[in-house]
Amino acid sequence: MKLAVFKELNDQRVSIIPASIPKLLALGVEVLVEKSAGKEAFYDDQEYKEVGAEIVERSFLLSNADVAISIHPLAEKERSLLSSSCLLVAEFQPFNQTDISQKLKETNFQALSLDMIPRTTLAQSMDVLSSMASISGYKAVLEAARLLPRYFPMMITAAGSIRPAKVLVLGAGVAGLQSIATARRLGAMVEAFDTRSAAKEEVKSLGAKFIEIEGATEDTGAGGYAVAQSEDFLKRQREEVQLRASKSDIIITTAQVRGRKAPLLVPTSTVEKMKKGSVIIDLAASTGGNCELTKNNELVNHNGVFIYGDSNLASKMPQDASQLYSTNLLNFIKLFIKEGNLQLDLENEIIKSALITKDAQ
Amino acid sequence: MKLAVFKELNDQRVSIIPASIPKLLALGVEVLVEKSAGKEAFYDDQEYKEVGAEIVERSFLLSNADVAISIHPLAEKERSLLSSSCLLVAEFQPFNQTDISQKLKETNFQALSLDMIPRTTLAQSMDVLSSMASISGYKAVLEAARLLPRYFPMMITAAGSIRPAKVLVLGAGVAGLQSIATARRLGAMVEAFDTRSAAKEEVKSLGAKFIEIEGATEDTGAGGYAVAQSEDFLKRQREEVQLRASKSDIIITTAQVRGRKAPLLVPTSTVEKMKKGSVIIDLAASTGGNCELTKNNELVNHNGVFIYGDSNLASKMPQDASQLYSTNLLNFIKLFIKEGNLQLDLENEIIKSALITKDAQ
Amino acid sequence: MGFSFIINLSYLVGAFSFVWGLRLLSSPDSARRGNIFAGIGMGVAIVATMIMPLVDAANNYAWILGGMAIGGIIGLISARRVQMTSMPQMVSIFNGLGGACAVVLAMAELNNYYAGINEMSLGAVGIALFTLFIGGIAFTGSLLAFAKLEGLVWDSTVTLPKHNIINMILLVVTLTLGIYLFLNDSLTLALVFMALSLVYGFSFVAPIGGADMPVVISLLNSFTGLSAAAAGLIYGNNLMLVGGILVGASGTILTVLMCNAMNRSLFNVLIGGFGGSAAAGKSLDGDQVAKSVNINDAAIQLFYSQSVIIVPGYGLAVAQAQKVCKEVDDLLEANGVDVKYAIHPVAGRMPGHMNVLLAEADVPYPKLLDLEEANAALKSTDVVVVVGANDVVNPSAEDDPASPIYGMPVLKVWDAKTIIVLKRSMRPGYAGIQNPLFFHEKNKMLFGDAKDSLSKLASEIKTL
Amino acid sequence: MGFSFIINLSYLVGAFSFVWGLRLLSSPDSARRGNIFAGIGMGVAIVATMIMPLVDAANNYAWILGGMAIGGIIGLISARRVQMTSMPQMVSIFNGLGGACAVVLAMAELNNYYAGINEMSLGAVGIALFTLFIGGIAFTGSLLAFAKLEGLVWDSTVTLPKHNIINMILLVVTLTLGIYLFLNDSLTLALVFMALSLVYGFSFVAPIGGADMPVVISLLNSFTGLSAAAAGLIYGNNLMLVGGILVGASGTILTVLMCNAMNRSLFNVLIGGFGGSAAAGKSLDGDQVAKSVNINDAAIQLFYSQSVIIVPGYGLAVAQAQKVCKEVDDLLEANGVDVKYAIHPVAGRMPGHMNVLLAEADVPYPKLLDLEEANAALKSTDVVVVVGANDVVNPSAEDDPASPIYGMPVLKVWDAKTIIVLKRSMRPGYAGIQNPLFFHEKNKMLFGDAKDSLSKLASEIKTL
Amino acid sequence: MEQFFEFFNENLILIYLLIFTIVLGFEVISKVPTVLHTPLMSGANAISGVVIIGAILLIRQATPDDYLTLSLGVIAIILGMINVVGGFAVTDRMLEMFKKKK
Amino acid sequence: MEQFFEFFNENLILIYLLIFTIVLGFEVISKVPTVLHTPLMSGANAISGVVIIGAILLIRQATPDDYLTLSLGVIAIILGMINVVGGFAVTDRMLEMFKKKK
Ligand SMILES: NC(=O)c1ccc[n+]([C@@H]2O[C@H](COP(=O)([O-])OP(=O)(O)OC[C@H]3O[C@@H](n4cnc5c(N)ncnc54)[C@H](OP(=O)(O)O)[C@@H]3O)[C@@H](O)[C@H]2O)c1
Ligand SMILES: NC(=O)c1ccc[n+]([C@@H]2O[C@H](COP(=O)([O-])OP(=O)(O)OC[C@H]3O[C@@H](n4cnc5c(N)ncnc54)[C@H](OP(=O)(O)O)[C@@H]3O)[C@@H](O)[C@H]2O)c1
Ligand SMILES: NC(=O)c1ccc[n+]([C@@H]2O[C@H](COP(=O)([O-])OP(=O)(O)OC[C@H]3O[C@@H](n4cnc5c(N)ncnc54)[C@H](O)[C@@H]3O)[C@@H](O)[C@H]2O)c1
Ligand SMILES: NC(=O)c1ccc[n+]([C@@H]2O[C@H](COP(=O)([O-])OP(=O)(O)OC[C@H]3O[C@@H](n4cnc5c(N)ncnc54)[C@H](O)[C@@H]3O)[C@@H](O)[C@H]2O)c1
Repeated sequence: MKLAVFKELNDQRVSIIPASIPKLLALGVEVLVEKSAGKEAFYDDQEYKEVGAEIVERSFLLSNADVAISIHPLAEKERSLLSSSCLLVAEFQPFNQTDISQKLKETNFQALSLDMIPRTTLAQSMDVLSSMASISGYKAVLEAARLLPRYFPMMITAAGSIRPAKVLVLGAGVAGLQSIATARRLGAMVEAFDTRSAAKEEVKSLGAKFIEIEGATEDTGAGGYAVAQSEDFLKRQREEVQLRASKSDIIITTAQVRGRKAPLLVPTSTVEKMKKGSVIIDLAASTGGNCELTKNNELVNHNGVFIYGDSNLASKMPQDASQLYSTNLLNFIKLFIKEGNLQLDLENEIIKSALITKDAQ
Repeated sequence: MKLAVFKELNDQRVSIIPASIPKLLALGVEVLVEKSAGKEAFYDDQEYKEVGAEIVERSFLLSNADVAISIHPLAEKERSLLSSSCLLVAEFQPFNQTDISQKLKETNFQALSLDMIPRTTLAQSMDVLSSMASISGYKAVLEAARLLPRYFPMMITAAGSIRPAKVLVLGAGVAGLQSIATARRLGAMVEAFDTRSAAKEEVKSLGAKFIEIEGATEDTGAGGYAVAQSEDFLKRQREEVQLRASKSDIIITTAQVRGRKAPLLVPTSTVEKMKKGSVIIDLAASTGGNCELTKNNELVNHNGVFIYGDSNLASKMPQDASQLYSTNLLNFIKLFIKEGNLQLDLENEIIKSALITKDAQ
Repeated sequence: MGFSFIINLSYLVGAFSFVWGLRLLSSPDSARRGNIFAGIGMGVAIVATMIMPLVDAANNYAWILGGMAIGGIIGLISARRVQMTSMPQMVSIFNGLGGACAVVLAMAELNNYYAGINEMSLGAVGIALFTLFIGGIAFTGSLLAFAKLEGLVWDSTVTLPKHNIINMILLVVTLTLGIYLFLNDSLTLALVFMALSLVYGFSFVAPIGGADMPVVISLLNSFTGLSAAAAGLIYGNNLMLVGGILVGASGTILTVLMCNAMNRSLFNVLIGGFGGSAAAGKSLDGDQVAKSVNINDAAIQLFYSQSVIIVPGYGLAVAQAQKVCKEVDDLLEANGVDVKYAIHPVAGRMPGHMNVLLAEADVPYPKLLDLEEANAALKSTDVVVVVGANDVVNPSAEDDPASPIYGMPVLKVWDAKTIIVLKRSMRPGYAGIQNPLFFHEKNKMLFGDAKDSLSKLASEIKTL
Repeated sequence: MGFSFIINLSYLVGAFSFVWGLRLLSSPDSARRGNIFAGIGMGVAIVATMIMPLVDAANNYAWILGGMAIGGIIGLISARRVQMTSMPQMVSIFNGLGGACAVVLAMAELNNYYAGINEMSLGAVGIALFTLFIGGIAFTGSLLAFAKLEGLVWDSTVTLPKHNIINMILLVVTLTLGIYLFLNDSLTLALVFMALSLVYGFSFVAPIGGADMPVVISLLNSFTGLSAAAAGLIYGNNLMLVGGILVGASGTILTVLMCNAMNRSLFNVLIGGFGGSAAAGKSLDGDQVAKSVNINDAAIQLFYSQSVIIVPGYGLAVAQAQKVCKEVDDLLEANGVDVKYAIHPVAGRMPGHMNVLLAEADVPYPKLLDLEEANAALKSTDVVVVVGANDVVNPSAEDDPASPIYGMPVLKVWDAKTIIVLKRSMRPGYAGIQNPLFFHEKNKMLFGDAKDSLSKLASEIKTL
Repeated sequence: MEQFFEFFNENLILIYLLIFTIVLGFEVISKVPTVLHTPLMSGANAISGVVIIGAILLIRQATPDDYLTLSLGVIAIILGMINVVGGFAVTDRMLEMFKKKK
Repeated sequence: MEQFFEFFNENLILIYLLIFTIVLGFEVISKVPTVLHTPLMSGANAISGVVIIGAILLIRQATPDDYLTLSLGVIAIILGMINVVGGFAVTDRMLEMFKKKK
């Protein structure tokens, strides 16, 4: 059986790094890796070869893959070149690309969507969303620190005193928490907000301040994910955010609701209340952004306030990001490849969730 | 008397910020500020006006200034437009621009060079080198963290363990020390080296490891500055650095020797021993760089190792940098402007050092 | 003159050795010396008693030496054989025998007096009766305490309804009889009085909860001391008097201290009833019981171990206990204990959560073990301290295919010699599942907020 | 019978109150109660002595009451008037008077004996001579200790060459005379013996350094106790005996403890000589002297103040003492002390150096005062603790135009009520200039590595 | 009452001694760390075995044919000896744990 | 020697008492925090003023015309009283510092 690792076209990461290859080979498969797949993540073709992978051209991959692995799904055109028995593994984002599973089923593909792996304790070692969100959170702070024309930490110096930067984190999921931790490390004062009630304790467990806003809706059946909030609540939240924003130097927003547009938390009016030189990093950019002015993958300067939207910051730290991704994938692959054969156990909770081309659906 | 604040041409900072204007006016001078001088540092003309400064065109400034204040010296061409009684205040860097004082004296200018203010306790509140070096050191780490395709802190996660980044700081002056502090904050393991014996204690006082290399030359008469080292010592140092570099993810070099080319600490051979994706930030770039491959203000990628040389990183954090600069300048100006008049007290240790157009010289 | 000087001096030495021995016993460094010291003093005193000149004494050395040999051997063997965990029981039974000894003595003296063999002043009779009473309580009370600790009796079966009132009545009856006996001679009644005292001792301990037994033993110990002192008065023996009083006083204060350490009052303990439940733990499936450990036992276990592994979890973060945790670590390291941290990859609520915390507390990186390193190291670890972790140390992941986390690699803390889990309750963690670890035989729970527990541990360790 | 019971009981109460009072005195919370307790016991005992039935006694109550009134008033007034800082002197002189009292008593008894008024057994004579000797040493020794502490004498002027040898000879002569007197009666020689004892007391204290005086006073105090006990033997008075012995024992152990706290041995202190220099400080310009403070005084000053400002400097960084510093801060805050940090802009070796350190120790930002805030706050601050800072608290910057840092704004720590400077030596800081602050009257130096000193302070504060 | 006063006055020093012993008993124990509670209890228990001295005296003073007294005495001796020997031995075992490392 | 033995045997309980008092003196002080050293010294000093009892007894037993003894006695009383009253008063002042806040 041939496992095909594709080079990402618009991403510096690679889905499988050389260190994982021997463990894949041990599963009884062959591993084909596209030429310079890992180059931008600082993994040379040479390294892949040394551990037993075969380096091939993309066309060869397409015509020979039994399992096609990538981070971003292959384009429809390329997909058509694959044998239809090929198993596709990628982040298909069926919640945002609502027609994807339909399309895949039409062409008889079986596809495992990495972003559909449940957020349970057991699945955590395969949970690419967590590892990538963690990097995004970390990177978001670094990006903010780079853009901010000011210091993060407090400094009492002979040339005057610098007060510590204030950071406001909206949405304290994995990315938000990592942002909190990183910003605190750099010496900033951090406040955070989230609608999930568990988030309060989590925020405090990192030593940051939690902003209380009464009346959030919660659905414990949502598998840990947040649900959409009432318009009234969102309004009150925006008011509270505006108040805090005017005192903040940095806002990092990560609020997302599965299958919906990201909630609007920072409208233009709020941005205009902020100090010149302030920075907003919007990690929810790809689903519309938490800030009204966010443009995905663009740096916007609105009256001296920088707004940077990027949902894929992890790709800016490709070496570690690929390493984590690769480990997650390896753990996942072990679930359905056994002794060189594909064994999609539909009883398995994780497979069941990730398989977006089940008949039932 | 008219104090003229020029807009910097290749720098985002501004030498005087609005907050300092009232205190200058209190000295009995008029303050003329060039149009949009503070724009890039997030200080609007409007703010200057509100506190009593006059916003004027550059040409007006040139023809009316009694004291011309800038960070980088005015070009020779512009200088010729000034009245020769005008006092020039800027960083003239007479140690690097060895002919500058001669030239100035020829045209009968009096000039105070900010970088010649002695590094004494008393003068520290005017010491722009310190405040700017501090920012550079901080920024260097952020820059490195941005370029590094890896995490700084250690992370034990479900997708594998990430070991902490190793940072090597060469030259533990003000910038080096701030780099150490910032890198440690972000969770890196830091080692540092310097030739001054006092540096050992200083490095340890920040909780980092000091690398011992025997036989450094020191001159206590050098006013705290380091002196050039023997070729033998530099060789041993390079060997030691090479050893450490191969294990480091980041090297930050700040080693400078006054009036000389920066010592070469990281030759190409060392860079080639480093891991792919590693980063070198060279703050000594403007005096030739501590790394052989450094190109000033350029990002060089040598076999997957990034080398970024920038001696003026402070300008990348223009708001705080300008604030500190402005306070330093204000403290300095108070020394020689009293009740609206210029009083260059040549007995004063600080003035004496800064005045690079004394007859004696 | 000279010989009786030597005897007197020996007694003085004995008395001093008791005082000094107790003094040394109250500090961990010198405790062992103190015990030996007091033991030697006792030996000197016994020898002196054997050889001291007595007018008209038949001596009967054979009887004495025979008895001593038998008692000595029994004492030594049982002390050697007893399991470390059964020490309190052993102390209890020894103490009971001491009380019994006093009872026998008093009874013998009274018998001789009633039989007209000896003369006794009224005071001496009163004192003998007191000895009988208090020694009797110490005797049977200690035996019952022993039985309770050995698990030979259930708390409930030895408690009568309205037990406290019955006790009260029994006490009044016994004391009244005692007063009567003080004024009237009667061997039969004296025997009844003895019997009543013995019954009262039994009945006194009956309602007190099993977990409170150490306190009771300490109290009974001070009773034995008092009975020895009273016997000393009968025999006009200074050493018995001083030694007995000393034990009586220190036993009393020790009892109070032990109650304080449990945050209870002595009264509260003696009235009993709810005492039994204090350390009974909460049950899983209605029958399993989690054992809990108190701070000082935990401290001593940590302090005297060779290697400790700390397993931090989300609870450490919630309690913000990272710095106190490091303090405990430092204290242990200062005593030569090897302390490491086992970081489970999913501990906490975000990747690297534990790393962030421990970095904040300045725990050096080399002290952190990842899952594999930790599982290797755990096998040779003396004590594992699980600080607010739960899912990541759940053995179901290993051995319960029905568990939702079956198959997840976890930290095998049960490979270590002992486990101490710090958490506030028996509530589950993130995954919402029960954790059989808490009922593991090697495990003890230290309930309470982690920061609180750790700082108490730290101050306790400092006293060692 | 009943009346003498009451007297005996009063004495018993007195003795018990002494023991219990001393016990209470050894814990800060109860110390004051302990003192009052002992005082009441003393009162009871004095009253009992006044009214106890004495056969054939003339009583002479007028004399007694007169003397008591005079002594009481003098004692009370001087105790009221004395400055807080002169307490040790006062204790010393009181102690000397107690010794003198014993001397007078012994002399009176001996005189009566030699004059044939009283009878005395040989033992009693010996005891009287012992009282004379030891009371005499306590008397003159305490007076000299007082004079030294008051600065009335210089150490050097009261030391003869080879002083220790002279002392030895004096001691031998005095003791020989004492033995002679024990065997032969002679009032004249007894007076000479007394005189020699007085001289010896003086000479004994002479070579001991001024800073060691507290230890010496404690030792002399136990001498007074012994002399009181000896007098008790003469009068067959249990209370004097017990009280005296108690003071003798506790005074001795206290002396040893005080030596330990100074890291010296008692022998070392008594041999003197170099003792004087231990805390004498180093001089500037050859005549100024920096006072040093010991850990416990510093701890008590901090603990019982309302507001404390900590001034960190480069030394804090070098010692890596930031966490211990925070610990001291926490301990003080827990006791209601308001603790702030004054950050001088150039403290340390890089801009923001102190901020980095304090952030590492998790000191919240609002606790940090910058130069201006700090200088405003210092005026109403009880204690400033300067931790390894030097140049930034140098008053020359304010008032010495010749100083190279003249004109630099500094932290005006001298505006606070008291200053404690923690550093290792008198060495200058970065600027290389002397710091007159160290010789400021409000300032005391706490020498040693900052981390070390702070952790000692922390443990000391915990005992309070 | 008179009897009591007499007893008191006559045994004054003994009473001092008893009171001081009680205080000493309190004092010695009052600052003991909780970890030592059990060993201390055990040690004190061993000391309370001092009652064996009474048993020795009882036998020594008994007439050799007073078998009742002798048997009672021997029982007392056995009981007391178990208390003494066992008590000290068991305390020692407990305290072995406290051996300082290295 | 015989004399000594006799004294010892006769005053046995007194000797117990003295030794226990000494131990008690040690024990009570041995765990005192250093901050209390000076007040404790001062308190102990006040107690040592118990010698005044001797002075009272001296005067009470003197014949009213024995002016030498009486004067000596009065001096002793004055000295002792200063020690007692001053001692307790000064200790109390020192200990005022220890008043707990709030
Ligand atoms: N690492 C990640 O990225 C991540 C993200 C999301 C979820 N998770 C999940 O979180 C779990 C992590 O496991 P874990 O063992 O660290 O935590 P856990 O299983 O959630 O258990 C934490 C325990 O800490 C105790 N606790 C809470 N506050 C405490 C306090 N103040 N003092 C003492 N104890 C306290 C709680 O018990 P009491 O209430 O009885 O005190 C709780 O049982 C895993 O299930 C993992 O899948 C991880
Ligand atoms: N902030 C900056 O950017 C910067 C940069 C360069 C220079 N400086 C200069 O550095 C000085 C800073 O003033 P400062 O008051 O912070 O420091 P300082 O004047 O240099 O004094 C530090 C003091 O700390 C003491 N010390 C050193 N190690 C110690 C230890 N382990 N424990 C206790 N004490 C210790 C030293 O005395 P002992 O040796 O007696 O212990 C020393 O006197 C100024 O003169 C400033 O101009 C500042
Ligand atoms: N079991 C595991 O091991 C594991 C691992 C990782 C994450 N998780 C859980 O998965 C869940 C989702 O985490 P994620 O980081 O992917 O979340 P996400 O990216 O879907 O959303 C980010 C955060 O935004 C918040 N949010 C949504 N609407 C908001 C609003 N209007 N205002 C403010 N905040 C809002 C969400 O609550 C969430 O915390 C969390 O509960 C997390 O604990 C579990
Ligand atoms: N008095 C004050 O308040 C004050 C303020 C700021 C700085 N200073 C002092 O000024 C001096 C210069 O500081 P700076 O930051 O401007 O220095 P710099 O920028 O001139 O040099 C940077 C560092 O490089 C080091 N260096 C030189 N050659 C080297 C080599 N071959 N290898 C390794 N390191 C080498 C130097 O020792 C120095 O520490 C320091 O002594 C500093 O303490 C004093």
